[in-house]
Amino acid sequence: MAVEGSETGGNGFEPKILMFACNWCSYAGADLAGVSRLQMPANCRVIRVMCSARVRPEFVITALSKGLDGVVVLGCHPGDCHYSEGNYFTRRRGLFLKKLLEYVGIEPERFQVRWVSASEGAKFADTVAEVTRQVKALGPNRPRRNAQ
Amino acid sequence: MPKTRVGVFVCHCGNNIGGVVRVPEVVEDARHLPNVVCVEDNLYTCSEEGLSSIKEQIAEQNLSRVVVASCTPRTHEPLFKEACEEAGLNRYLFEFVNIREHCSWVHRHDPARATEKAKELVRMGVAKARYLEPQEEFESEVFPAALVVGGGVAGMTAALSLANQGIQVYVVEREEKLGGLVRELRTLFPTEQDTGELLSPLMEQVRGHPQITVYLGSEVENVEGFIGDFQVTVGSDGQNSELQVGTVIVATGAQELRPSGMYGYSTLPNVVTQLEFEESFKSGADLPPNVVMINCVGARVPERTYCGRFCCSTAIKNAIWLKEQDPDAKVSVLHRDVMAYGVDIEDSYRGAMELGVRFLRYDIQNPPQVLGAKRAEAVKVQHQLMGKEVILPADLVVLTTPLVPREDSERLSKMLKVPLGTEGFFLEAHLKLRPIEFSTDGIYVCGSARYPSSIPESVSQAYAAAAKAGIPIRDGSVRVEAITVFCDERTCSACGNCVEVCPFGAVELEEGKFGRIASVSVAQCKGCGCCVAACPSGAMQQRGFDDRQLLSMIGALAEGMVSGGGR
Amino acid sequence: MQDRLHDIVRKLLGEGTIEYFIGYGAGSEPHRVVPCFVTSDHEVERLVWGPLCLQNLSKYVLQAKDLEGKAGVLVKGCDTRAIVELLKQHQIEREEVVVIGVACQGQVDPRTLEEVLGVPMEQVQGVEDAGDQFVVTIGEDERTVAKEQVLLGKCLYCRHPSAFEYDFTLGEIVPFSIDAGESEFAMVEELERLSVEERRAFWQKQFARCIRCNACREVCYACYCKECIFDRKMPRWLDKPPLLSENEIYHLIRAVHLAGRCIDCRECERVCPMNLPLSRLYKKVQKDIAELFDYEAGIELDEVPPLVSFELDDQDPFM
Amino acid sequence: MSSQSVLVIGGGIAGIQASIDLANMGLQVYLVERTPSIGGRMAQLDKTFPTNDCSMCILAPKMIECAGHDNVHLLTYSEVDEVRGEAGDFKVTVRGKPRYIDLAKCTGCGECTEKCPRRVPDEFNMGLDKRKAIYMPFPQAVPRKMTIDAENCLYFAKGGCRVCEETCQAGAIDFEQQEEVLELEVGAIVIATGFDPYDPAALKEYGYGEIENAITGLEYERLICASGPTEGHLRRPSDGKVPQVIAFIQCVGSRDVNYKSYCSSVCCMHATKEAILANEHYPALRSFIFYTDMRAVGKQFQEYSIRAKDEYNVSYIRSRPGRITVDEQSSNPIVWYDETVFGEAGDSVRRVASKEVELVILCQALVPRGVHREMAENLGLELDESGFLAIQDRLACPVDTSVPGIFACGFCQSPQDIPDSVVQASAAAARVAELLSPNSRKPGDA
Repeated sequence: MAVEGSETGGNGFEPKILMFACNWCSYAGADLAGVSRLQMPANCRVIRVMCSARVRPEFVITALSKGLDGVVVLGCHPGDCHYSEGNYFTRRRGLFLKKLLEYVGIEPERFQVRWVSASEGAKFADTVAEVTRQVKALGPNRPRRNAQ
Repeated sequence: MPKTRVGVFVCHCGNNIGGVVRVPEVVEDARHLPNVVCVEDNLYTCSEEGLSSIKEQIAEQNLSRVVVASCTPRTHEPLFKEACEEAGLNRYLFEFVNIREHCSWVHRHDPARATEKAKELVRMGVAKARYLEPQEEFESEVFPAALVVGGGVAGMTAALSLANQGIQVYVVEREEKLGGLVRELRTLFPTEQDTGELLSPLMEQVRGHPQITVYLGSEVENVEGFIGDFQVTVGSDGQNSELQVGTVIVATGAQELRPSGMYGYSTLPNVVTQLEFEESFKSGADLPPNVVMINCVGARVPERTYCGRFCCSTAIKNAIWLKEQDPDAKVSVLHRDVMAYGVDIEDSYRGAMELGVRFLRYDIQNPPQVLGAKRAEAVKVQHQLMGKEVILPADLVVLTTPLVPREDSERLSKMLKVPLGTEGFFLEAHLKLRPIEFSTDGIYVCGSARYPSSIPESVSQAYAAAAKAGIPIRDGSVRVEAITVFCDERTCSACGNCVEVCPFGAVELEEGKFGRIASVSVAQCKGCGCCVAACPSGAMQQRGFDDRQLLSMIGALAEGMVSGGGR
Repeated sequence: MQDRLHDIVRKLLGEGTIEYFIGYGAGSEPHRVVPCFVTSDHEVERLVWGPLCLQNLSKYVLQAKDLEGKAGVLVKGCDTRAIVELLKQHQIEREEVVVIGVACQGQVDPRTLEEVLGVPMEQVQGVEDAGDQFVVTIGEDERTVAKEQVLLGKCLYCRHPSAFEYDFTLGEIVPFSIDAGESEFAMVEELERLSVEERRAFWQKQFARCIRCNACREVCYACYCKECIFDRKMPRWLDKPPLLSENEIYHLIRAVHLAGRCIDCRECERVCPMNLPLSRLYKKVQKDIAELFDYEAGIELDEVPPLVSFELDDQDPFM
Repeated sequence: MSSQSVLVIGGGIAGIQASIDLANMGLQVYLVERTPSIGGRMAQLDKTFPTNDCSMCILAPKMIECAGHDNVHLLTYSEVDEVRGEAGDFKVTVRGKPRYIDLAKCTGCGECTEKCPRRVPDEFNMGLDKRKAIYMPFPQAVPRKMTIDAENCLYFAKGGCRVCEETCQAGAIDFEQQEEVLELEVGAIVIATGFDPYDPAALKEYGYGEIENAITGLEYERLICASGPTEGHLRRPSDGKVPQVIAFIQCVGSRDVNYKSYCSSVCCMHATKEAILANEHYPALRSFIFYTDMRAVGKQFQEYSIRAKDEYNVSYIRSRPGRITVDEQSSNPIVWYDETVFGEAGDSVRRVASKEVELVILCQALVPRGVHREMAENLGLELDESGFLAIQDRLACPVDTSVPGIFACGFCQSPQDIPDSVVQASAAAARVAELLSPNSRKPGDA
């Protein structure tokens, strides 16, 4: 079961995490998590796209540089893509972008790619909880927010 | 440009949303968003009275955008888009915000932060809605004719079914006669009918049907275009004819594997394949007393891993035929599994045993050996169950081989731009739920061209292909949801990234007003948006998911994070 | 070498095979070499060749596209990788351009030359190539300096592609072999060994210094878009003021656009007025593209770029 | 010209596919489904072979497309009563059982289910857990509406309760709802009633019902499914422990003249898939499949079972187990079977062997739906001796039944897997299109 809610103890920092979900698999998985009432932290905001391949690396860079604490791109499991090849490109772009962002000092947990199918409600909930926990441990993306 | 007027409708969904999210606060917060002119909340927005309140507000407030914050677009978006359209607002000026499955239902124990999240989701929805544009769904004409490539049992059945639906059909058959592989059989399984009983009526009806035009001794030379408008060049001994069709069915079948170099085939005269047995022995040649059949020849082996599916039933059919001609004949079938699936084949398998056909299981590690210098005299095999070697006298050895793809499938697959699978058969859109369609719309496949199929299976697939191929023609036009991509001619630098990534071959580089640019075939485009993400200059954009809309959502979320957030 | 260049160019112009030749010409000061465009016979004299011909002239071919006739261009081994990429990205047709390859034996990095000699470049009258040394004339006297001390960074790892079929060649094009003593990615590995915080501090300091003059974009062969996304008003990817967040977005997005395209010509770093260590960013791009997808830009003409293709068995840490 | 509408009986994947194709042809489709939601057996599967697609991922879009299609009229929780007339002009009466829910008002929110006190075995989860008297069969049900199960509802049993009525804010509960009878005129009928699992208890030697850790294939499917009663944790019935060694027994009731003489065609691949899923969830788990003939005959099937052997710790034992006993204190099932052992001298001896495992899955025969026989009589359709709908000419018209104008697709007419059922569903659509198309000749022609 996904660990629940926000521990308001500690520094009370609540990360704000952006999630891209593809219409056919991961958005449906998110819906199933809802239908199954799997409780999860309220730190993630989902943007629906038709395919995870629509997510430009530029969106991820803009989001992180504008101070959001984490970005997750969700897609179908390779081979399940509704458009047959979309997530293969998501995979390659993710592989490259993850290394680039780490290189310029963005902690790896702040950008993640995960495959969630339409029936993996629990996996969606666990992903939200896990990413929230990891990003919370890193603390705010504050240096980027204030250092001008 | 009249100022954009956005209407926001926040749903309680009973207390599914209202029980956790403080809807009034969300409504208040939405009131201050740019361009929002009216905000309402209702108990059930998807109920009759919810929908009618949306229509009223569209009329009264002259709304140019509608945002509904409630459950999931996957089930309710069509419902709300319908309502907008009925109120005269273009259905694409609508944005859906999920605050139930993605918010209230999963943050039940934290109403404060669930409300905060709902507000932000609405802000993001409104931010995107402001940049939505009206779209018209693209309709392309479908030419009322179909092409069937291949005149075997599958091709003829599909052609007849389409013709009986009143559709003009062109059948292109490479041989000089219709009938395909089945024409080489004498008797059929499981009914033991004579082949003519199946083929003759089919051939007569195909030749006689007013809606069917048959091209014998002909090949498809070239195919251009896409669903609704394929231009097909058919070559028959030297001169070409041009056809225009709306849909295409591939029914080119397959061919029997000639297992040269295995078990003495092609060196020993009395080692034949099942098809050769059918031709030579069933037309009255005198029958040998000892017949040994070897199954899985060239199948389920490392170089050809698939199972030929109905070669076991062919072996059973011929073994039964032999025993019926001469009950004292010694017929043995060496197998690695008897694939007698279903009712009929299992019955025949039991029937063959009752007639005295011996079934011996061998193992791939030590396969049977055909003994004999100039002629096959016996077959030595390690009997897997009894664990000892058995020598079976053999006047005739019949090798049961699988069907293999036709050599020229590659050529047809290139022409139609449809893929071949790993084994070389045509690759369908989805193995489970779209087994006889290609992912490219308007092209279908049936029979052994897709995978070795028995006659009843090929005929079922042929009817199925006829159903699918008939639908766009009966409909007369193909509607494409307006989430396709388009290229801004002025800013495209023709780098070709989009052409490379498009899974559907919907983008090509062509000469445009501003020099070379990418051009999109809207009928082919499925709206995945992969090319938009690969386009450095942002010339390629997707209707309903363009960069302005998605970036403004990120901006709305990152608001206040950094001074000068991207508006 | 220079005279053979003049003969070839004069012949090509004379025959009308080319209407326009892009080469290197003497600059306003003796130590400066600048791109030089020759259209008629008498201008051929201005063309020069020597160890100060740093620029990658390939991008100028794009301007020649709207001429009727062909354009000739002088390219070093490393520059040809840009020509290969421009062909691969459909920006030029092979028959539109006549390519003259020159046997380059390493180019001088003016900044390191100044440090090594302790003399400002203004006083350098000329630099000659002398095998494994450079002969530098300053005022009256001449001083020699070991090549590996003053070479451009990229020349230390010169292994130009042989895949390219030049139309003409000046001298025998052979990789200029020098042992740099460390891997070409050493400067990247050095940063990779740092902690995330240290790397963030390093790059934030660099990005904060950027004044967004776009010089690196203007010089880069791969930035040929008719309208760059950063110049567009709607959607506005960047705000005008050179805030840290905007600068970071600018450089990271350019790095993503250069994935699978950057040919390590390091012109961006050379022209940057603020001396941002851009090659340390783009070397990382090349290292990841090579390690992840076993691909190097500008080598094989018909090899599909990595981010617009895929393999079914690509590594998948995202399960 | 015959009526341009069609009756489809059975809302499983075959019925759904036939309805979508017929509706896309412009015909009006009445899809009658006995249970409260369409989806059929496929909805109960976790994954499907050989692609290991998640079953609901590929089924839900089809269900939504079918239910949302303008030409499809969904008649769930209903049964066909009477059929008269002939090809082109059938008169059909359909009896709609009362749900006691106003479909227009109910939003499927589920508040009532939480409050309902009555808990009964959940058929969707093969009885492995409980559901309420007011329920939705499964989360992704279409239509997403509640149903009151009158047999188990306390109000109908002894009056009182009506808790759901109080909690429902949409006022969707209506205890006065009556049975509705619908008269339909259709040009053709497509039957797609699917299959029921055969009760393995008939084979006493396998002890189904007595041995707790002997379960059926479909029960296993619900246990391993993420939306099942144990959320995908393979907990065995006796002690909830996750087994590390499991055994599948094939042809339980199939290929057996005492029970079902035919081969059910799908169980070999079904067992292989379930063994792969077990190992996917628990990498240390080993599985044994006791088979007679490993019938992996479809596309990618051979590669799938090879992968099962090489990568998922599955081993195939060619033998038909004689008996299953149970070790009392560990409640581990013990499978008794005969095996051939080869001595060094090449001789071999047959002996009885046993294998103690922690869970046994009986891959039972699959038979046409129980209600199928009565419906066949009702429609005047012949059955073959195995109980399937008889097909006159298997070769030329593989989906035409003995009655012109009535077609049959899927498991109701012969054992087959999902792709073959989907093909036959589209084939039935084509045959209907031929029959009802204006210039078509009399149905007697091929």
